[in-house]
Amino acid sequence: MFWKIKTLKNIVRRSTNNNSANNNSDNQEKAEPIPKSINAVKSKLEDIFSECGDLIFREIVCNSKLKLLVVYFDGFVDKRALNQDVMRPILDHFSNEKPQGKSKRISELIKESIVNNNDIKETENIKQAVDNILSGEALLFIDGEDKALIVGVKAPQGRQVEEPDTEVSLRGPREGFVENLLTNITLLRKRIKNPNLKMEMIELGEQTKTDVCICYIKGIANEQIVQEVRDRLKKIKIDAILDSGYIEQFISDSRISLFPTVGNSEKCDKLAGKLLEGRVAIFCDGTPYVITVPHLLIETIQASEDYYDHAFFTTFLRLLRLLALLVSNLLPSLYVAMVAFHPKIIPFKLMITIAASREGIPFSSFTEAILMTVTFEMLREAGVRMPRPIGQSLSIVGAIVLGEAAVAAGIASNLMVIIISITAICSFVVPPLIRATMLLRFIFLAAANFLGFLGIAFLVVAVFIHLCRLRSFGIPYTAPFSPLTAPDLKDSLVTVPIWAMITRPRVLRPESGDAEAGIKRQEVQIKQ
Amino acid sequence: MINRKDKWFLSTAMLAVLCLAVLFLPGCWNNRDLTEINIVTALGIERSEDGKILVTIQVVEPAAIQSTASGKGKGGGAQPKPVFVLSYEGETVFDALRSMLSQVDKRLFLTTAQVLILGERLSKEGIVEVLDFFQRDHEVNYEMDVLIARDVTPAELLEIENDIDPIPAMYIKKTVENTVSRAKVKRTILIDLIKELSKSGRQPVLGQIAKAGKKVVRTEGTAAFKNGKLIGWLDPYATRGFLFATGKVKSTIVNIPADGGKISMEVIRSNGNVDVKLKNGKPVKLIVKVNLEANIGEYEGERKKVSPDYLHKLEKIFGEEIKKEIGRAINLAQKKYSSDIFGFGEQLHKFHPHYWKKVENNWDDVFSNLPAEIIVNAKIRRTGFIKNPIMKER
Amino acid sequence: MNTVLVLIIFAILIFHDLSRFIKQKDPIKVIAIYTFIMSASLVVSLLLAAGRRPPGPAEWIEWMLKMIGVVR
Amino acid sequence: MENVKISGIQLFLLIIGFLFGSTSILTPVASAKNDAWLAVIIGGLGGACLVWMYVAIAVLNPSKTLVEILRNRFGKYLGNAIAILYIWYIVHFSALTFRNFGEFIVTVTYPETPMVVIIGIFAALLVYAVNSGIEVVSRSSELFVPLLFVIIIIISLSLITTHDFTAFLPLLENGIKPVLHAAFEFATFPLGEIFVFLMVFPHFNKKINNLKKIAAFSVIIFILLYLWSIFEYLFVLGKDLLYRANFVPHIIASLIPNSNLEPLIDIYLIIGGGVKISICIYAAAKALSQVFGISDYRKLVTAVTTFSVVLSVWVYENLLEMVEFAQKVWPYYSIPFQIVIPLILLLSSYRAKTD
Repeated sequence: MFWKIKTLKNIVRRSTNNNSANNNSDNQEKAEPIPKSINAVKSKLEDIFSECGDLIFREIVCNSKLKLLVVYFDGFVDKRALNQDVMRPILDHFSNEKPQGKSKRISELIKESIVNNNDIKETENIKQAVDNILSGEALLFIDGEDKALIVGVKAPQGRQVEEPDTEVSLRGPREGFVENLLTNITLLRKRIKNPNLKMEMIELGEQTKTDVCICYIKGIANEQIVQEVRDRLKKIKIDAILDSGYIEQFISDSRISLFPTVGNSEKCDKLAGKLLEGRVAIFCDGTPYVITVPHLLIETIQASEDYYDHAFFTTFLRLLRLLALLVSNLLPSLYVAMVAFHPKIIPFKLMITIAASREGIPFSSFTEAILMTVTFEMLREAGVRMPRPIGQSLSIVGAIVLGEAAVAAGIASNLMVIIISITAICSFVVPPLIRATMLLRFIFLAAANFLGFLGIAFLVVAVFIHLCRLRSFGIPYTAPFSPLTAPDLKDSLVTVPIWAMITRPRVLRPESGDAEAGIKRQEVQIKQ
Repeated sequence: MINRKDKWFLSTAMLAVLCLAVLFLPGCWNNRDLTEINIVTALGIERSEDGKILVTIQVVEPAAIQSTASGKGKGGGAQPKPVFVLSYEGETVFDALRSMLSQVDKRLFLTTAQVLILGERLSKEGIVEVLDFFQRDHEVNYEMDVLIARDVTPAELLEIENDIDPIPAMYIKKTVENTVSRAKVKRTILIDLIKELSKSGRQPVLGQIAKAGKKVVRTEGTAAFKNGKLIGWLDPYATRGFLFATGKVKSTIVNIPADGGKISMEVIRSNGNVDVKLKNGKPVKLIVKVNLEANIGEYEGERKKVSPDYLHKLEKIFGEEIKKEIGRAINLAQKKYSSDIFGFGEQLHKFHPHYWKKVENNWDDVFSNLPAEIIVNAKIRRTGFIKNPIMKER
Repeated sequence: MNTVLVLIIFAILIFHDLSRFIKQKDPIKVIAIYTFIMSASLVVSLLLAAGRRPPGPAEWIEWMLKMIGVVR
Repeated sequence: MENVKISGIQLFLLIIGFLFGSTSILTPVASAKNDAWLAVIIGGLGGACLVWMYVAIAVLNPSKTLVEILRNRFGKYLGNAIAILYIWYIVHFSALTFRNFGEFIVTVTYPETPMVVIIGIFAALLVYAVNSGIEVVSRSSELFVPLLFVIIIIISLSLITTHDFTAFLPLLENGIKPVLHAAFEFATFPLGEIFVFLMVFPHFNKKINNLKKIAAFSVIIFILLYLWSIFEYLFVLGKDLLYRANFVPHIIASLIPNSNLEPLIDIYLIIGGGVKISICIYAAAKALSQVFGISDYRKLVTAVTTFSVVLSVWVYENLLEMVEFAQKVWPYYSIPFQIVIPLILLLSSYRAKTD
């Protein structure tokens, strides 16, 4: 991943250098006011957007006196809206009547009384005009005036709101975010109807000018965290923000850690929940993945459904997820440690089974485990990358390779196949940690091959020390377990019903300064 | 920024190198695959005539076990044998075990050993010395069963193969384990033996194993020790008496003569303890107290209606019968072997340490000459599905 | 062989730490104390690796306590 | 860096982990045979007095470390000299703990692995922990030490069927002398070693008076748990094996019926040992940096740990020397550090306070 980004960045950077001459001339022009003559405007724009075949200039002559120039990117604007709500009223108005008294300027006239569209603004300089053209508005230049009208007729872009593929839920809303920032914000506003839901817009990326939005609920979110988010975002200097993943890597606390200290989600209800707990969200235009910070370890085993379901099931499921997490990390290495170092621990009957199944296999159990795990990871990666229709045949091949053939050929033992399968199943249970688990599994295997259980134990301790070292935006990553925050244990491994979760997470407010301000989530019901 | 990125790169590279180094670290210490060990299931130790230690091992062949377990009768070819047995003579146990590697292919793995069979000659000369290895080694299972081979060498016993269980050691272990329902052999695991050997005022007792035919063994009766040396045998009934007295009976069948026939009583619960009665600071009596509950398991007597009074009468006879067995055991221990296998001395040691100090050295003589009082309190609780045997309707 | 291993490990440790000290411009006493402790360890471990074990602190202490007469 | 704080529960778990550090491998009171439990009670009372003394010193000198207190009371030069002796003592006993741990692992599961390798890897791990700061150490202990309780309870419950509840009789068979000796041993190892916490107490975040409660609570819990363990050892192993065995807790773990879980259970010994050694290394490095006026103790952690590892290999030639030393010499060697100097500190701080 790291190398990929780097090369991408280099490419972007190189293209920047090529265009730098152009850009510089751009920069000088931007501050300029709009020339009065539309011909001048047109030639200037043609200069800026040279070789941009998708830019449309349309000149309209209503009567001898009034000339208009409409500029927009083809396909970017909703042509029907442009024609019906903007062009037709203007044409109707000016072709039928003579211009009224000169007291009002034409642009004001058009803006205030002719055009049907609500989203209409004025601008006086070329820079703003160019920016708006680029972001998909239609620009209306009027001959003889040094102002241009920006008409918001952006065509709805991208997908419809649909259920996200990555976070499927049985219970609960199915709306997922889309690539469009405004749609996403709307989806969120629909859920939290509160003026305290703040959206701070900033622009990131020198080339891409991506809209990024910091979102939080004032009074619930910790001000310090919000400020920290602002500071960290401001420090980002990069050519392109193509996905929220770019931002994630820039703002995360530890750059070496395998564990995510920044969360992301595609689901509206999940995001709303996080915001209401006091977290800060970062929307990024062009991606359905919304970042949430701070992100703690416990969040990786929380799912949005947990809060919609009975607390007993939730508790059970959370414990199950924890178990799956442990198994997917440790099972192959524990097996290797047992077979290679501590046959003592294996029950006698099982030992005979294992020994029998391993008879005649040329590899050590460690090599066997590595081979099988790598094969499995390749299968998984292939499954993600390749075109969907081939998936069927891949899964068949995979099953044969991983299953019977390897055993029949005497390359892997039966038991190893079972172990790798269990590990694979478990690794899918906790999606946010799939990547960390994938690498850790190999490291654990190496440790097991080196020192058996002791090696594994050392590594487990090391991982936990690492986790204790980690912080996400100043919040200890392993909270609420360490440091122990008793009130927050209600929503950890063991959960209580939603009516008993009286307080918002306390860990998100580490300093006592504003401790009581946003803690209470609901009134305690004393009387029935 | 540059500095941080460099550090990032450096640490990643170091981690990668470290992982690779560990991955390819050849021949790690203590790393032996399961296919590189011989799984020992049983150990036999005997002293040869010239005073050396003869160690016999029984090793399983996992593949053969699997094929006998799953695909019996698959193909007519010669089935591989599930176990092999090997003996080796050495100066000490450890020496013999290590030297044995000149005859077997893989390292011997002892944790899986289920039984340790001690030979008769060895036991007579003392078992304390050979047990040292088993306490010291880190791979020995402290929970394996220890038995004494009677009239047969351990090697002969370990070579027995039959169809009951493909692994003879498991077969032996199971027969010993089911003493919980017959109480005719004492089950001793290694840790208990070690503890008993070091206790003052108690002599160890081990279960005995004998050959009962070409393909079967019999684990019945026990062997009594004195100061770490085999001193004699207890027959199955004396063994049961001993087990009753020490409270180790879980369940057993006791036959009592009644009404011109026999009644088999199924003991379902029993506890017993031993004590020494002191008078004026001197022991005057050994006391054995046993409480037990039983059901009528089988009635082969003259047909009779079973009434509560009759049960009470039976209880008495039943108690007498058990008293007889216990008396037999105590008599053997006192008169014949002069060895305090019941742990009367231990009781003295624990509760009257001052007196114990005085008699510690000649306790065996004191013990042999004390009268014993046996109190059995037997209760018969239930009669099974039916009350009376078949009687002609009148 | 052992000696070489000891030297390699110490070289890595000392190089890692000293480069850090120099980069952070630590006062000379840090380097002095560090060097003192590390060289003491190095000398002892080289002697140990070579198989010539100097009398250890346990012996000194026992000897001292015997001198005072606390331990028999 | 200096304003890191430790909460009450973290301190409690640190103390418990520290105390179980070596006692989960060795049994200091084993020499009293079947009166070991009595030795635990007597030694526990004595040790509790020692701990009370250290806590009282900490309360009288709030937010001062041992080195600062020593310098306050004895003047700059003498104070520093004594502090250096203390550093030696702390490094020495962290080396002993390393050695205990290494000997244990090599004896019970890895007879072919060189002990230095195991100690070295363990040391690297602890350097990582201590370099992350005392806060990370205490937070990790918050995750791991509760496992100690769980494992102790699991072991004792699974052995309930093999108990012989009269094994602690007869009382005082060999007179009171060996019991007192063992009790003294127990008071100085591990209870007296709590003085190391004088370097940690200043980080405690609550009011200084709570320190007393937490220290008392953790020492009482430890003594009760250890008493429980000792009774369990006696009931399961008997006095003879308790006396003869090198690593009693390991044998106990291997006796769990129908399973051989001891390699897994031994792992929990890392927890206690890890807490203990990391506290020692932290204390030594911190004290060293304070004596020489170095701002950041982290710069000296590698050096101190390396020395401690080398010392651990150097200090004994064989296992029996280790056991002998821990039983015979250690208690007397500890007297000046654990009793005499703290007593002087306590009295002089008290006088300074009342004046």
